[in-house]
Amino acid sequence: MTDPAPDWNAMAEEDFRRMLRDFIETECPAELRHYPHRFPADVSMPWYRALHRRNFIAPGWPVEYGGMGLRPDRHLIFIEEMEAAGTPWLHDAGVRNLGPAIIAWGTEVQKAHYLPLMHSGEHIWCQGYSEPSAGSDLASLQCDGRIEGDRMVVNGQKIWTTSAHVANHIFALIRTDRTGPKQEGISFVLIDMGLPGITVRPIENLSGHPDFCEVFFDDVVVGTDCILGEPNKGWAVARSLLGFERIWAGSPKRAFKVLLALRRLMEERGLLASDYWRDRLAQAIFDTQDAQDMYGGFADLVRADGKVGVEISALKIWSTGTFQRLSELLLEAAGSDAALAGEGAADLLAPYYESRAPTIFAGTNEVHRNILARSVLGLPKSD
Amino acid sequence: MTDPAPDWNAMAEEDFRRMLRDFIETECPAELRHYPHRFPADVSMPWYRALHRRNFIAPGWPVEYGGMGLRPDRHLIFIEEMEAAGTPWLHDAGVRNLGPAIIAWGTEVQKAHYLPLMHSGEHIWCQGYSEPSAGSDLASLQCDGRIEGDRMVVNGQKIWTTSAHVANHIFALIRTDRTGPKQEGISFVLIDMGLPGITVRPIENLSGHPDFCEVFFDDVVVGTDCILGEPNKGWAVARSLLGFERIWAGSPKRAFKVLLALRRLMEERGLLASDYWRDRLAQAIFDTQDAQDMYGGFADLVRADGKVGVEISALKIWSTGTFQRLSELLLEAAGSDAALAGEGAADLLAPYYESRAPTIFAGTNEVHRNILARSVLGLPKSD
Amino acid sequence: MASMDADTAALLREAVGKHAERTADGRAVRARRNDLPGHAPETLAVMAEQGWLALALPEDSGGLGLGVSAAGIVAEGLAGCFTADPFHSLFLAGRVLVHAGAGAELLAGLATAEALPALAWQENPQGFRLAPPATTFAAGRVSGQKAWVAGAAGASHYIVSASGPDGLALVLVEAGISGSQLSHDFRADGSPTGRLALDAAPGTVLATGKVAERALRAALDETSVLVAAELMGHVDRMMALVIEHLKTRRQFGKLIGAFQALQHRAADMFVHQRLARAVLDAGLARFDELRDPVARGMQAARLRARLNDTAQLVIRESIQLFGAMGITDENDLSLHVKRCLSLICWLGSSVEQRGYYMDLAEPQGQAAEGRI
Amino acid sequence: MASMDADTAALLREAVGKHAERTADGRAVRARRNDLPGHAPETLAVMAEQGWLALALPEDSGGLGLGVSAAGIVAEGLAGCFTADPFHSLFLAGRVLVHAGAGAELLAGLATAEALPALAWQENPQGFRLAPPATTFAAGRVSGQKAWVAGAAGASHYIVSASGPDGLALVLVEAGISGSQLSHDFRADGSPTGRLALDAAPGTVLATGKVAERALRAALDETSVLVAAELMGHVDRMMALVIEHLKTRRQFGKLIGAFQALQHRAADMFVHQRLARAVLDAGLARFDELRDPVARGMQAARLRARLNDTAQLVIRESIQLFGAMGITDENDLSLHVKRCLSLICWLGSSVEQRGYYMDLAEPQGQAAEGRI
Repeated sequence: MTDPAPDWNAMAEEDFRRMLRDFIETECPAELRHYPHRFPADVSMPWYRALHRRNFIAPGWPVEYGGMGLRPDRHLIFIEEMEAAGTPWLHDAGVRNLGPAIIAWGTEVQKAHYLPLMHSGEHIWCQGYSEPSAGSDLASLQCDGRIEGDRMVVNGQKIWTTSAHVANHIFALIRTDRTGPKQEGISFVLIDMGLPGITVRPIENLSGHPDFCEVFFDDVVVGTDCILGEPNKGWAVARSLLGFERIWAGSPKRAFKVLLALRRLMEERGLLASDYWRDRLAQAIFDTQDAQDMYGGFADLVRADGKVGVEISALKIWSTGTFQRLSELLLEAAGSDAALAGEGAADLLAPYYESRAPTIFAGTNEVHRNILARSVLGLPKSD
Repeated sequence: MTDPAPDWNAMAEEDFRRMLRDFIETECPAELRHYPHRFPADVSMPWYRALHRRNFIAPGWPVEYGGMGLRPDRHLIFIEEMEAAGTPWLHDAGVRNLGPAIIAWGTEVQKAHYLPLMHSGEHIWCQGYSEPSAGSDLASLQCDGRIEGDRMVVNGQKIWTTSAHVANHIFALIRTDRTGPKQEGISFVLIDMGLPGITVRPIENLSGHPDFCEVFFDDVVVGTDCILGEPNKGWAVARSLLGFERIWAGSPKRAFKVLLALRRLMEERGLLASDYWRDRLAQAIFDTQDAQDMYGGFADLVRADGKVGVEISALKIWSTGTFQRLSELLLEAAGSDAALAGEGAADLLAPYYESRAPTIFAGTNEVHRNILARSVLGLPKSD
Repeated sequence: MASMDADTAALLREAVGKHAERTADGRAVRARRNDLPGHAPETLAVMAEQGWLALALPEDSGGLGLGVSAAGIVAEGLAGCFTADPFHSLFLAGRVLVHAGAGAELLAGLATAEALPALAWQENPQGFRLAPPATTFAAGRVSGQKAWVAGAAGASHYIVSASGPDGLALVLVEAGISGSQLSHDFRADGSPTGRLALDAAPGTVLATGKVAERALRAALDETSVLVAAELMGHVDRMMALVIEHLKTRRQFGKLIGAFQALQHRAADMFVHQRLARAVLDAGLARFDELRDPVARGMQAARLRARLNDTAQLVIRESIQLFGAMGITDENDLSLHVKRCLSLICWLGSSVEQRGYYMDLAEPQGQAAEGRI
Repeated sequence: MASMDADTAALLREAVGKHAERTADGRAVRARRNDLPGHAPETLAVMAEQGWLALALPEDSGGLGLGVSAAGIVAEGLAGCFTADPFHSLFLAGRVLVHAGAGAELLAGLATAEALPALAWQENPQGFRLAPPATTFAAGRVSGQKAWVAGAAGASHYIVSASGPDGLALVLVEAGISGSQLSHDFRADGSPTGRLALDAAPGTVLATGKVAERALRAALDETSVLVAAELMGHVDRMMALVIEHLKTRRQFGKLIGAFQALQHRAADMFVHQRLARAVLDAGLARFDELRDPVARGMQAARLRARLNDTAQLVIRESIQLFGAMGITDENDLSLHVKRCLSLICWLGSSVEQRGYYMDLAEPQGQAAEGRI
């Protein structure tokens, strides 16, 4: 971690944007830009390290941990500029999700150990929550952690673990007690994937690029100092992290990226001479910009008191649905080109495939509708 | 009932259509045409009687009862021609729903008494099923019939009774036994509304035209010979009648009528110069014509074995939804005119208001989705 | 225009809320349908007294010099008594005068409801993207046909858009003057909307050319935003009614709100309600800051289209979830439904808003910036 | 063309079903992706042997003289082994020859798979409404670029649409002849689609002018209907997979198919599936009877748009209801999904179909009849 950072929040917006654009221009190789999938870690690593050197890798972290300390609205500008320039997606579940959790729940030893290695990219993290029989119903997870003194023996399986094939660490929810209700007795465990007994099987997804995996634990031994927060209270840690996850899950940035592609395609094809396509584009613009207004509103709430309420489920449902609709519109506007498996930015199918997962992951949109119905609208229990 | 009728089913389609057009031209006064609500009974009565005289009042009844004996596909042509000419809607729950039930379940005495008076329009019938606490959940009805020898004393209330304010007879589901499961102990009763103890309160609906009513029974005494089918087995009678009801409820004729209005409006306004509106119109045409294909398919099934299966719920959902979408499109195409309460055919709001009820009546579309999920798709019970 | 501070905004919201609660009498609203002037007799006096008519007028005209967002609070709150009339039409007339820099006397009268001008701009039902009017102005006389004139009933003056020798002209015509003839249509909610026939009616010019064009465009955009604010008020109230219904109505032995399929329908309605709220709040705040008329137009178009669409969806779903009770006029839901139907197609349906937005968006320039 | 009687249709359906079942090997289908020719080696032989290639050819060309509906049965049934390739492209080439009244020898070879012609008509991605091709034909030579040429891999001949001295010309070009260059793109399902570059390639005229135009239009409409039939087959299979999933997957202590919100989603999918089935059945039957090319075009457009839209909806909902398992390529659902994505935009996306329909509909004439 290098120079003391200026106060990015205080900088004039245009200056902040220009600074970022200059940085990207200098540091991000053109051949890595506008690529619709995550690269293998080694390919994107130079860019990761450049972000790390400049302390841009963790825009949302407090400054004292090497973050930029950005307010959410400024954080959105950061994301906007990165997306507009087409910088590569990173395997960044660590800095994005785990980092804030360690900052909130970690011991000083854990903070001192994990945060710098995560920041530098030496530790690449993946998130091990889902299991074959615990998808939407996460609390019923079975992956077993037997605590024996100051060590824990882990057995079981995780699935849909994004980036597990490139990660060297996993933060996982492990059942360490089976005596209470199912939300209790779960621990939040930080595991080195180099340990004996861990196997990873990538799962091919629709786009043909493995993005998630199965992870198997067979008598994996970790120290109990790898538990984040208190043992058996991992559900609370995971829930606190869901706040960050949910605002991320509701970010309209992916829809926005498709919108830019859509507009470009329509212009290239001359479709905007037709008021049918003009209307469709306007709808797409409105749906995306409106999502940004909603996102900004929730970001303001986070800024005001550091919390998002359950209403945030509405943002997740809207943004992921918009991403999906726009990806379908892109195919519609592309005519027969829509069938062709392209490469890089020309792959019109990529947004279609990629927009399928967000309505399922981070809580299916159906689960979020349950939350809205029960916790926001106060409707009676449906059983 | 007059001349012996020709075999309408055997006639060439174009001749059949021409015959109907000539008939309408001669018998249906222009001032009654294209009116979006039901008229008071006395206004439409001359047209009713003309249909009666020609034996056109009950196109679906067998010929021996004064019907036309039309096959469903020919019946659809009959409806098409009536709708295209804008002939008035009648208070015809009797000929449409009750008639077939009396033909199927009635004693010879009941047939001889009721059918001719229904055919001639002397008896105007309304259907008394729903109650304030038994809407979608019809089987939980409470309206009480106490059988005392050969008479029954009726007490209770019906609601959403279409045309009750103009009818002189009501066919009602009455609970005559409370000892068994809730579908049992219900009788199907034919009641003269001129009997003492019956009061009717019209309910104003969105369009400002009363179309349905509350009907109150206060110690109304009827003979047990007014029960259609066996006492306490009225549910079976009502269900058998639902077949007819459901194919009616799924008829795309109302959507088709809006489609004609929509096309007319778009042409008058020159909207079809815009490919936005051309596309919207094409969608509306497809949705409606496709509904006609589905309707025709179910009509064929009825013709083949006289029955419609539970899949018919799909038709009801699609046709009523299409009617609703088209009515909204009509308002969209009308611009600022859409807000104006017009008169007669110029009332663009009328289709909007009228298209609200069909998704609710004859089984809400939600109830029909339950039927599809359970009875067609075989999904497990949701409780 | 200045933004309102949060405390003042809260006070204003409270005052409007109290008025709405006091006058939210469904029976009275139904009784006033299809009758002139379309609002309760005391409404104008209250609006003047409370200063609502003066909110967005400049201080030198006796106004408060506040932004559209302040007027939005009033419009939204008045949904509580089922209609904001005649608030929109007076705002529209006032704002066109402000932007034209004309009619100072009229503006002063407007703040106290002593002058009641109505803007007569529309000639065809899809007119929001503005074309030169067929109504003509020459040698001090206006001739032509205007329709959908909000606030025409009881108006003291008409501000008429016309094509004149110097391009667009905004012409002031006294109500009732010879050569003018006013008739009324009634909207879905029973409120009147005027048809004005002018045959060489005498009028005086308020503005011409670019100034007139900009003033008209700006006032229409601003009032369209107010309509959106009122729609938000109706959406919230329809939602409250339908959620209450789901929590109390029983069928098949349980509260219908316990059926998961209906819960998800309600949740989707909430998603749209919440989205509309976010768009309205952000849009109103931005509207007080934005100066560029193109940016204001784009913001207005997007905001208004969202509120139109949300209202349409919430109407459709509310009626369905209410079941048969949803289609009776006896249910207060119907008052919100009919009001929304009257508003949605006035000052720009969604398809007009999208077309208008694209007209303004200049695709090349915007896309080059990587933004839309 | 004659309709098939019900018994023959049932036999045909059964034969196709057996072939599909025998060859429905997801692993093999995946292994053939992004490779030529895009179908199993034995497929062509089976299609020829079973007489499927001859179904819609005239009897004097060794065909069975049956209608599009018979070919529809084959296309639909082949969805069971995840792809109907190369059935559509051979049908398309055959039908254009039949309508053009040309290429008798080629037709005879086509029935036995000895000749494998491919129609090269498309030049731009939104070309279904047909404009004069940029490809030119003069003095026995064709020059231009064609893309999305189905069946180009392994083709023996290309039938190329070109603008010539007598208007549209359909020109027969031998595959591999000098001046022709073929390359391949791959579609979502990994099947190839050809790009054909012609630079003064020698060719012989099959038809010109109105005859060529009508033949091309008719063959495209008919093949578009076949694509719809295949889509129906995929829709039924996706539905079967997702309903099975709902009946077996447990979450929150119960079968997910017991959740009413999911039941209603499935019910809505069924509504569309049932509608598409009705439209396809009625449309195919009508297609065998209709003679008027305008009526055939309108029928084809409507039918195809419905199947496109239904497939798109069923894909979207199936993936969602499957959850994470829906986005893996390991699930056979993905084979249907990718095949549908490859088909939906070929021979007319829905928006093109709607535009084409409106081109044909001549609004005035139709509306005067009170029908649409």
